[in-house]
Amino acid sequence: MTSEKLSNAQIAWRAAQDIADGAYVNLGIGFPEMVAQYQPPGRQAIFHTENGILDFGPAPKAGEEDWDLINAGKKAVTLKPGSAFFDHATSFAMVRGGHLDVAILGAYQVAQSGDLANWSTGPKGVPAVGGAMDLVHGAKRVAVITEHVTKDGKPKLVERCTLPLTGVGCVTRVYTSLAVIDIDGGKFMLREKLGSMTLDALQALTDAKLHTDGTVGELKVPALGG
Amino acid sequence: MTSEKLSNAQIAWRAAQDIADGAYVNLGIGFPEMVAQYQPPGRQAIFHTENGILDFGPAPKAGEEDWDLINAGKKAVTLKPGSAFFDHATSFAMVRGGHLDVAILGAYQVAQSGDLANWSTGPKGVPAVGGAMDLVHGAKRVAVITEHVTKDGKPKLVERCTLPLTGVGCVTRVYTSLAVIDIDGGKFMLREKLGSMTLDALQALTDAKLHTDGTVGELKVPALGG
Amino acid sequence: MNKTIASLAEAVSVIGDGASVMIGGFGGSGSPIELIHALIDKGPKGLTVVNNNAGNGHVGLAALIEAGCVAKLICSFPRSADPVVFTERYLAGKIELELVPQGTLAERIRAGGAGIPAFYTPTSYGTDLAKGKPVAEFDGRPYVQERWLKADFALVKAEIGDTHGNLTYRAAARNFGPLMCMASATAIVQVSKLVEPGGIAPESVVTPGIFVQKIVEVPNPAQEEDLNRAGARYP
Amino acid sequence: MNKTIASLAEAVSVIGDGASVMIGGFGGSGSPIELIHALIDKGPKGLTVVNNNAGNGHVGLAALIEAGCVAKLICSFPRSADPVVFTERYLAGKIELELVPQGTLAERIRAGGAGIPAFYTPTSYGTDLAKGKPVAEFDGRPYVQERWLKADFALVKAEIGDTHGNLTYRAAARNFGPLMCMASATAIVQVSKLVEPGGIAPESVVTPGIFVQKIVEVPNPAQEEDLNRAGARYP
Repeated sequence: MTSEKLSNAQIAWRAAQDIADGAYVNLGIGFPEMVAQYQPPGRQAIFHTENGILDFGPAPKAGEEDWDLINAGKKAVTLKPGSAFFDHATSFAMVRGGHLDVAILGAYQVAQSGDLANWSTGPKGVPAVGGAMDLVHGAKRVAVITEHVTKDGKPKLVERCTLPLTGVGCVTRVYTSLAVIDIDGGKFMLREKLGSMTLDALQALTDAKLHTDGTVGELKVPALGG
Repeated sequence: MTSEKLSNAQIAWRAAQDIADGAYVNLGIGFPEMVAQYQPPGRQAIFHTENGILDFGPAPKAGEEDWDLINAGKKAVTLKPGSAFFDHATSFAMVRGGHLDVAILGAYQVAQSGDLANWSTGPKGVPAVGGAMDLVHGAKRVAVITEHVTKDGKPKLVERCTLPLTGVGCVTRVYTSLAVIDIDGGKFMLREKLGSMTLDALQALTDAKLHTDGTVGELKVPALGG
Repeated sequence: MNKTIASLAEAVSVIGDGASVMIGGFGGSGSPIELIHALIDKGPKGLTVVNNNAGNGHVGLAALIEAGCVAKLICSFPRSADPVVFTERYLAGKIELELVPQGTLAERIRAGGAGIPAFYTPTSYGTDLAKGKPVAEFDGRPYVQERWLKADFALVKAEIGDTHGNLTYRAAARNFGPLMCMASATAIVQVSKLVEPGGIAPESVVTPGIFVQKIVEVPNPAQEEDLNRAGARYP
Repeated sequence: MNKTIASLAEAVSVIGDGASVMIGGFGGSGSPIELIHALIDKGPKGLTVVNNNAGNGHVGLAALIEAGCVAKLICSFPRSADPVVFTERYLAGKIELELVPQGTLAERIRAGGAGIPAFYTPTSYGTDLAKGKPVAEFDGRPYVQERWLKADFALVKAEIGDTHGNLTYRAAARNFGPLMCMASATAIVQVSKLVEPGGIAPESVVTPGIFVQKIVEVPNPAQEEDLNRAGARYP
């Protein structure tokens, strides 16, 4: 029963449904970038990349890259009409100053308090933080997309993060491969789960207690590759 | 003997002689603006106005004003080749960040400590500060041009300012109608005086003690109107 | 997305009694005369206004004060060629004044837009304007702590704007506009020319659209200095 | 006034052992490859370098580190497609790293240029990167105090420059350039095209010349990404 889960594309699709038309959005590098592909018809978000572009579009064809036109993940992008360039101080004024409507990030762990750990798996290797610690502050809504459990089956939604924190009390919604969960008043509030999954089964894969306010929707997504 | 003194134009001329070629200069509104007229031949300073222009030139002809092209005194100016516009935060980053070579300001009082009072004559009326308190910090050299005494003959170079301060320990050179005086280690160091004036006569018009390091030059300026 | 508002009246209709309003401009340069006059027509009371100055003559900001809309002014230089409107009210105790050094005013507004709640500046240290503010020493030099400044609304005049809110400014009229758009919850901008997205090159954008909420086209806007030289009054 | 320097070698000749050097660019975008390579030729030791990253492959900043010039790196993201040069030295304890959140890095540099010795930010509160830093509460929310960052030199790549040092940048290559020019005592800039004063419209200037001390023309500059895809090494 628990072998059924959403693909990354499906998690990204679900997250994309909550982005309003005209929203200013920052997508973390890697998996979260996929959210841009699934904007509902008729809605157009404006994507911000912290290296200094507003309203960029998808990657150009191979061979047509302009390496001064890249996103935070250093991948080549294109421009949409109405785009703008700006320096890093202005870019992070947008982030820190509360001008982004949504930031969608990946996670190693999310705690029921909204604490996020997504930048370091511990003292080994070379530490690197980038803009993660800035992004978790300032965006009006900070959401996480993630597998519900780690590759070796450990919960990622926890009572308390054991990995180094990216930010304190910053996440308000988590889209996982099994459920959609809000963080409210220091609790995980289950909003949607896969229809094939019982609450008990989901709870067994979650370190902290899942609360409901009575109604839990079915997490329904289209068939998608990726 | 003390009736001989420099005109405002001559004080401005003297101050202008100390401005190096290529220096970035802010001239306070009013009397200090006159300094721009007396740049020595072969030298070209770049003038900054805190409302957001670098490298502006003299006033246009009457009737040719562009009221979006004004200086801090709200007078119409012109542009030189190589000018730039910028917002107020950037403009005062130039000021506060130490990027100006010289700021030349007027004064009600200058103390031997370098304290300056030039924004308020007391609690009466409507207070107005503008950029004065910013300009006294950050410019590599803050100079004052002023009459040596007030209209009713009181010293403007004082032991301690009695008027509300603009800044503490900020002025390093004063060009007056009678002398050129450096402020160094909490002392007025007399550098130049009118040849027709004795040190005693000058001291009598100065509240704080005038020091010399032995050599006092003659304050020589050309005949000028104004 | 289209942030265009059809009329000045509609653009300012959201500004109610007691609101805080940043108004762009340095003297007349960059002053959004048409937006201010539309606000006078609406007639909110008890506004807190942030502007570098306090108005000149009987148009624009001076007229807004004269109309009795402004309870408090935060500015650096409340003097002008004809400051009678503000001066009379101030001396009569009918309007509150918070005097802020010009560079500190600009930096406080930028900080409000950039999510920086407080910063240290050498400006005003040891003066009356630093009274009551925390002081700290860094590298042996004393500095004054200043707080961010935010507002409910900004009224800003720009030159060209696109429907996404990207802006350019004319000459030195840029002054406070980019900062006030950043620091206000709702930035309302009048532009001399409205264009489609793409009508401003991305390198030429001065204020990115993310900082702008409403945009209204006002071709051939009035210049405060011209109005005052002609002895104009509003209304 | 003419800030033009005839050669890259002369432009970087002022950078000596132990200097602090800000280097513009985000990854390869905006990286002043030619200035960095000229600096490698000069070969100063014990530099403190400020850059968003830690170099990629064996050119540019990575080559500067490989040449043994860098004692300490202040950056936000020392990872790249090919980070071997930095990684090996870091894990061997041969180079010091100060890790700074990206937005805090940008704001610290701007603060250095703007005369703001310290500011408060929500970023990094409650994390390992805030350890040892003062914390203060404003309006009920906790913030971390961060200090300005300045440097002796900046190496920056711009697009068009005039002989007064006014600059424009190409696309997103703008990133750290304008800030680093502000925060360094001597900003050394390579431009793809050098023009006379007036060659850049005053509205289009991104970095005003007051922030630039030396400018050198490098037509058709190399792009780090292209060099790395071709497997280049320097020297």
